[in-house]
Amino acid sequence: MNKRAKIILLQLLTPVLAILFAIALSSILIVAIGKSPLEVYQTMVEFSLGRSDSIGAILFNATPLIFSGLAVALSFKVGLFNIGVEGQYFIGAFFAAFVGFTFTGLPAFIHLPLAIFAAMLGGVLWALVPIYLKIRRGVHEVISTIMLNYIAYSLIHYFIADLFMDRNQKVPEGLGSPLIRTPHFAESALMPKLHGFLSFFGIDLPNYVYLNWFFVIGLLLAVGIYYLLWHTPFGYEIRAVGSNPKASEAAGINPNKVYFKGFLLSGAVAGLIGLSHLLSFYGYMDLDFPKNFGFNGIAVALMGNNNPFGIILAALLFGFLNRGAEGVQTFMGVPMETIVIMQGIIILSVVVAANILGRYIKRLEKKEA
Amino acid sequence: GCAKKTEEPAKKEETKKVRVGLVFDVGGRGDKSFNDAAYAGLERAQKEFGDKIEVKYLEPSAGGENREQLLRLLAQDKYDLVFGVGFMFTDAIAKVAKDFPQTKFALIDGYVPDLKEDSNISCLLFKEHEGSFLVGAAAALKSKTGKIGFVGGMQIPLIEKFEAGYIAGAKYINPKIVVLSDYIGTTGDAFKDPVKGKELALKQIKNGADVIYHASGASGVGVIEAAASQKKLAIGVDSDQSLTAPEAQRPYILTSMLKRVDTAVFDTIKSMVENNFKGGYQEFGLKEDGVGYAVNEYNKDLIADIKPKLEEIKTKIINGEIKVPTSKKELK
Amino acid sequence: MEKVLELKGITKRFPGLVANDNISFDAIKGEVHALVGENGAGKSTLMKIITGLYQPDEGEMYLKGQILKLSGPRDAIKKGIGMVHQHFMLISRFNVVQNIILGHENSSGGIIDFVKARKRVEELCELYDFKLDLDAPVGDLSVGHQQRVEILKVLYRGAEILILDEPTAVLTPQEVKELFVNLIKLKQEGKTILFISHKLDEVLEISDRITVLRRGKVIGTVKAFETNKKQLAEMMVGRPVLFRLEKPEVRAGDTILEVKNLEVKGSLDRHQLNKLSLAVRAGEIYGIAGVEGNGQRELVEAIMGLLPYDGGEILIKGKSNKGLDTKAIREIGVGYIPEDRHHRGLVLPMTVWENMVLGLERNKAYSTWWKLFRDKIKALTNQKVEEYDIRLGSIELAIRNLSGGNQQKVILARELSYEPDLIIAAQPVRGLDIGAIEFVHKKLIEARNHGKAVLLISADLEEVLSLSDRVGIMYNGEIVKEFVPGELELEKIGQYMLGAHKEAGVGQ
Amino acid sequence: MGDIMEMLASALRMTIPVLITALGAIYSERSGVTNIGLEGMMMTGAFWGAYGALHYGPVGGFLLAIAMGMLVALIHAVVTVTYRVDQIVSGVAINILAYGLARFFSIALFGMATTSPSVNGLPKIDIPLLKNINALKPIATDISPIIILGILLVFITYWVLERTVFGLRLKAVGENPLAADTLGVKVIPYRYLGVIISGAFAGLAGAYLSIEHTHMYVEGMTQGKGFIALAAMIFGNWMPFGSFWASFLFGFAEAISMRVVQSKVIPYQFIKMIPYLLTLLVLAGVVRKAQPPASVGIPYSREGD
Ligand SMILES: Nc1ncnc2c1ncn2[C@@H]1O[C@H](COP(=O)(O)OP(=O)(O)OP(=O)(O)O)[C@@H](O)[C@H]1O
Ligand SMILES: Nc1ncnc2c1ncn2[C@@H]1O[C@H](COP(=O)(O)OP(=O)(O)OP(=O)(O)O)[C@@H](O)[C@H]1O
Ligand SMILES: [Mg+2]
Ligand SMILES: [Mg+2]
Repeated sequence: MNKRAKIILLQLLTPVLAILFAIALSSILIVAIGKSPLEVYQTMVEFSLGRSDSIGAILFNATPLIFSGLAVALSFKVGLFNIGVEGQYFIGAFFAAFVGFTFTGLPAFIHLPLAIFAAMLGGVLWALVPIYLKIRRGVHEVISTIMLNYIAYSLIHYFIADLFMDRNQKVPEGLGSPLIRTPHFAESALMPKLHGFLSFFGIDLPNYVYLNWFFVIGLLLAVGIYYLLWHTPFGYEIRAVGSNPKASEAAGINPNKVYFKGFLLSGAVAGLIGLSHLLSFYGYMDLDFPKNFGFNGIAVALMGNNNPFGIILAALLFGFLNRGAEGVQTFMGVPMETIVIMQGIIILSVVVAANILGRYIKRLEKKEA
Repeated sequence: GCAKKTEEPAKKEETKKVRVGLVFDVGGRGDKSFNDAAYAGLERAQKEFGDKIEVKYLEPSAGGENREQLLRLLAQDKYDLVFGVGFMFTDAIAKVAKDFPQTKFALIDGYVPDLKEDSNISCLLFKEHEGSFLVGAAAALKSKTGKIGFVGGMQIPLIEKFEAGYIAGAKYINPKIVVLSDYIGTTGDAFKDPVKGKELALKQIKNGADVIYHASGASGVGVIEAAASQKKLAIGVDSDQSLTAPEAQRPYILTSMLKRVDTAVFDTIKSMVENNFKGGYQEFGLKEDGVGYAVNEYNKDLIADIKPKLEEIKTKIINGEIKVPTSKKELK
Repeated sequence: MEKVLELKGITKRFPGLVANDNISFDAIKGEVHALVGENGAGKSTLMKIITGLYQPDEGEMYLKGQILKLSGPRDAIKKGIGMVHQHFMLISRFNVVQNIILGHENSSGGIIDFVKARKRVEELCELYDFKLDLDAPVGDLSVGHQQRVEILKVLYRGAEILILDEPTAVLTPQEVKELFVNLIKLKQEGKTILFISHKLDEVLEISDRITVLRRGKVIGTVKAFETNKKQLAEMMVGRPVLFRLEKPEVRAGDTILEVKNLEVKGSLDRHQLNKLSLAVRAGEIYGIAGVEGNGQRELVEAIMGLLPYDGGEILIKGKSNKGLDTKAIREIGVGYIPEDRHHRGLVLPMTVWENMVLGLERNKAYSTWWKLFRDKIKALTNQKVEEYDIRLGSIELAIRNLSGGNQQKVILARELSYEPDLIIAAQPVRGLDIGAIEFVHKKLIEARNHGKAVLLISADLEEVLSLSDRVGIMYNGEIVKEFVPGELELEKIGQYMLGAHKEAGVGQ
Repeated sequence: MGDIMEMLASALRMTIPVLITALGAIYSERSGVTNIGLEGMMMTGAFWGAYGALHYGPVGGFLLAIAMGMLVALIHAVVTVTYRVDQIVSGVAINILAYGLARFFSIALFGMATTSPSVNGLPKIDIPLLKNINALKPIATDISPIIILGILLVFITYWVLERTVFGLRLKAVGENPLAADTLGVKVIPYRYLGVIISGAFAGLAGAYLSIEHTHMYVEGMTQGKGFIALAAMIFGNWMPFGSFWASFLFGFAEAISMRVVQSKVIPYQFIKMIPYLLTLLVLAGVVRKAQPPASVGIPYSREGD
């Protein structure tokens, strides 16, 4: 009983210890740039956790990462490595954008869901290629998805800098140049912010915080995926095939079908990654649409141990770090790269600490025997 | 040691200090072109106005999605003048400026519609096509093969403006001239791919080009390297690239198309310090010395023979005798 | 009598259990010392400690009177201790020579002299009369040949103490005989052999002394000529064990499985089948005897829809399985116990209850499309655990944590749970202890008695002969002889198995 | 003919960094460790190569780049081999870390975040005999010694894997670490070596970009080549010659794409897709079963804890 308690305590303490370790290591860096670590960390915490707009920003930052962590985790669960989440969310975002600027006069309750649906469709389409090639032609999904990411970047450029570029921008003769972006979306395609809902509970967020319902959708999706994986026959098949396709096959589960469906599902979720930004923050898709959510999703998924709830925590951690970075940059003059390095260190420390803890618990259990 | 001494008097004047904040574009300080030029302007202001101003600069995260937050943080922190470096800041500045009417914003390269002189946004806009026209003419004058090259970073209207001016300038000198144009890529990374910049330039040289102009940010390093290695001429962009190029390459840099972002930044800060900040649109063309071509101790001999002709064209553009196209469409 | 190896008070703990509990034990130069015990008794663990793979938590070891401390297998090899592991430690992609010399390459300047190495291996092969294709990737070799490679690895390193963990589980009688000849040869050379097996007859035949383990403890060491099977079994299990199989007469009914002229083309990782035919009727066990790697796996996989075949026909209850996937084939009423439970039978990281419904998860009784009836499945699992006497801590455990015998019982419970009319049982008792074997056999016979058709594939001839109503001997992708047990003498069967004879038109 | 040779020369220049990195990845993967941090290791090499070349000449630059590549790889090794952390998450973190460190040191050492001063490359060389054949001039004269080295490394890697004790053990550790362990082959050191060699190769490849190709470090100049190298190695079936052809396919497609003239029919964005599209098409056309090392990606521990 005592040991049980000890183990639970340790499990709770580990992330804290890991972050403490990361902090200690990063302190060297901060001292190297001539700042006081204590002040930097204090600023970081005060800034990130002490202001309502920061909390809002953290949740907003975490939103795309929840989706991308889930997308990556789904593919991992089915035993595939989807590096292509990056390309899939770009294509998905464009599909949503297309719906956003093409249709006008639709009521919001049709337009917005349509845009969301289009995004999933885009993600699915872009996931279709690698999974088809994998099943039919034996092409390793890592190679094909890497290639498809680059192809997606170019394709998106073609769409928003060429085919669908907003040509109605007012630019004075010879001065400046039009922005490379799609037309603005109809209001009806935009996702409402969470402010109204939160004010209900007495929480007032400033209007420049873009936290919107996609965050809630992300949380619900995590719950949904958790349910799917552990409470439905399809989720069961995903896990079975992901752990042992040969045994699943012998038991009558067709691994290719499960790969196919699981990967497309991963693509569908990937399609949603960019929407929180696209349909609330931007309102159009431009050439500078944020990249790398797909790659960061890999880290989020694995730090969250491919568990939907772990993914939420990992995404929040990333969101916190990013917001904190803005604070220490603005108020402490800590340059961007220092913060990037700290992020790398924190990821590594957290996963290493988790491993050390795991071993320690095993040893404890052994003594129990 | 030094810092401490200045602190004392600084405190007394605190209320009067003009606080200047600047958010770089992705990639940040040290790109040897755009962002660095902005930083140079900032530095110059610091030097000239000393403790009259206080500056701070920030960089967005690698994806660039937090530009707006950074601008907002500076505004919240009571900065008087906030710069956004690059047209990607257009929307962000428009949004934040609305929330902070007391704060002045300066947007480099971006255009926010419907501004007036009393607006709190000032758009600093450059006529890159005019400068490019001049270097196009220079290229045509120097070309022996009748073929010249252009290497752009990403094919977007801004870069096409460089291309259009360049081609027009070259055709102005030699209507039969052939201009080989290439672009490097389709993402922001195209501006930091010197490897491809070099390969494209080498290809153009192989196909006969003997002067190559680049508008590709850090990728241009490769273009200049290619030209120098083949003993052909390169034309730099934004800042005077002869100054930062290695010794061995300098003889091969014909000139650089200057885009005086530094001047623009400096002037804007100056207007703040002198309390005559003007909203709306500030033009930086040949007339305003906002664009131009570089003459320095390394290329002065190289360029000496064509300089009169260039000056002549420059005057004509300023007078409006020559109308420079701003896009490839106009070119045709 | 020189004590080569002596263990004193060895204890090894794993999370949640004590695998070796204060074990003391010794081995004498030039003896074959057998270790027997039920699954999970701790035999392999003890041997892994002796070879330095595991560190004991307590206790001491002595080699020729000197204290023996091993930091890893490297030390053990240096001290002349070598082991053939229960699960072969081979690198499938490497050829025989590469596998043998690995870690002991005898190079000059880091460059391997493969010519020289090959020569040494050839010499060894000659010495022990091993025939092997030295250039073949070992993954392509039959299990028997793979074992030869394992033994060669040990001999190549000049081991004085050889440990063989269940070496006979996968061998034909001939191969077992050959192995024993070699063991005796080694023994006469003065080497010490530690031998683990579940087959008590073999143990009695080959060993000088026998140590019995139960639940991690030594129960006793006896001289082979002073004991018998019954006594050993009792020591192992802790209760009397019956050896006779009760097999009442049953009249075979309709043909359930009919394989006609089945053809599968051979390839690198696939053995070919040549117009193979056989039929299994309701109420009979049809056993397939034969050396592994003669197409048994291909036959089974073709029946189960896991391998497309190139010619012929497979009829299950009169229905062709051509074009059907495994699921559809199972739905006709086929249960399948795969030969390799870890690869084909179970999803090791999943829980026991999840494995209990593998492939049945879409069954109306266990789920609707949007919900898995977890409680129902768990209840069923608990019921099966009781019925099949599956020993485990909890059905929530990952099945990887169960012993091999208990894992096999889960498969059996699952495959019999939906009352299939045809049961394909491939190597159903491989690696199981006598208790578990007894149980599995009982279940198969029970099914037969209830009118099910059973196709039994086993490398263990004794098993095939004692269970089957009819036997087909498989060689090189064909059934070369069909007979009723008792009809043919062992010697003859062995010859068929090795391809010495062929009888035309069997199985039609 | 001359044009084709010119294009081949260009293709070769584009091939080399991918090839060298892919070869390095072979060592890591065949020892059982997936290395998705190659991009970051290349970036590290590009940066320190430039720094070293600036102060100690090109050879010094390469040596420093290799050393720093190894150092970053060492982190990956410690995290994945000793602490048995998921190899992919470590790789992703390494890429983030390497990006930050390169910027950090760039500011500290060059005073600029994204570019270095220009540096001198190694002397260019001609290939004897071949240089006399006129048609081969573009690919046989005036080329970087690293190109030759890269090609040689293909043979060397093959030889190391097939003929040496080191190679045999390295592969064994990646195929079946437990088996190797039972034979006294120390799994951990070999995996460390595999990872560290991959870091050395990636460092070399990165330094080739900065020291040889453009004579300058530019942030982000690796342009995802680390990922392409990973793909090339997989496509090359974890074999040196296979990786060579895969890398060359990619370099060749790049060279083609740079020579396709933009037109109304083919928008420029599609030209930029050519290398990736072509690789994908070739892949789809070549049906081959991938044969990854059996234990790649799986951390090893003797007692399974
Ligand atoms: N690495 C390990 N981690 C945890 N438990 C283990 C490990 N290895 C073995 N065990 C457990 O230790 C016990 C003894 O296992 P061992 O393999 O020694 O049995 P065995 O006598 O060889 O059985 P078998 O007859 O099935 O081969 C078993 O309960 C097993 O589950
Ligand atoms: N890493 C591990 N963690 C937990 N249990 C383990 C581990 N490794 C082995 N075991 C347990 O040890 C048992 C004995 O291992 P061993 O490799 O001898 O297989 P086995 O049970 O004899 O299976 P088989 O019947 O297939 O030979 C396994 O069945 C398993 O229950
Ligand atoms: Mg065992
Ligand atoms: Mg066993």
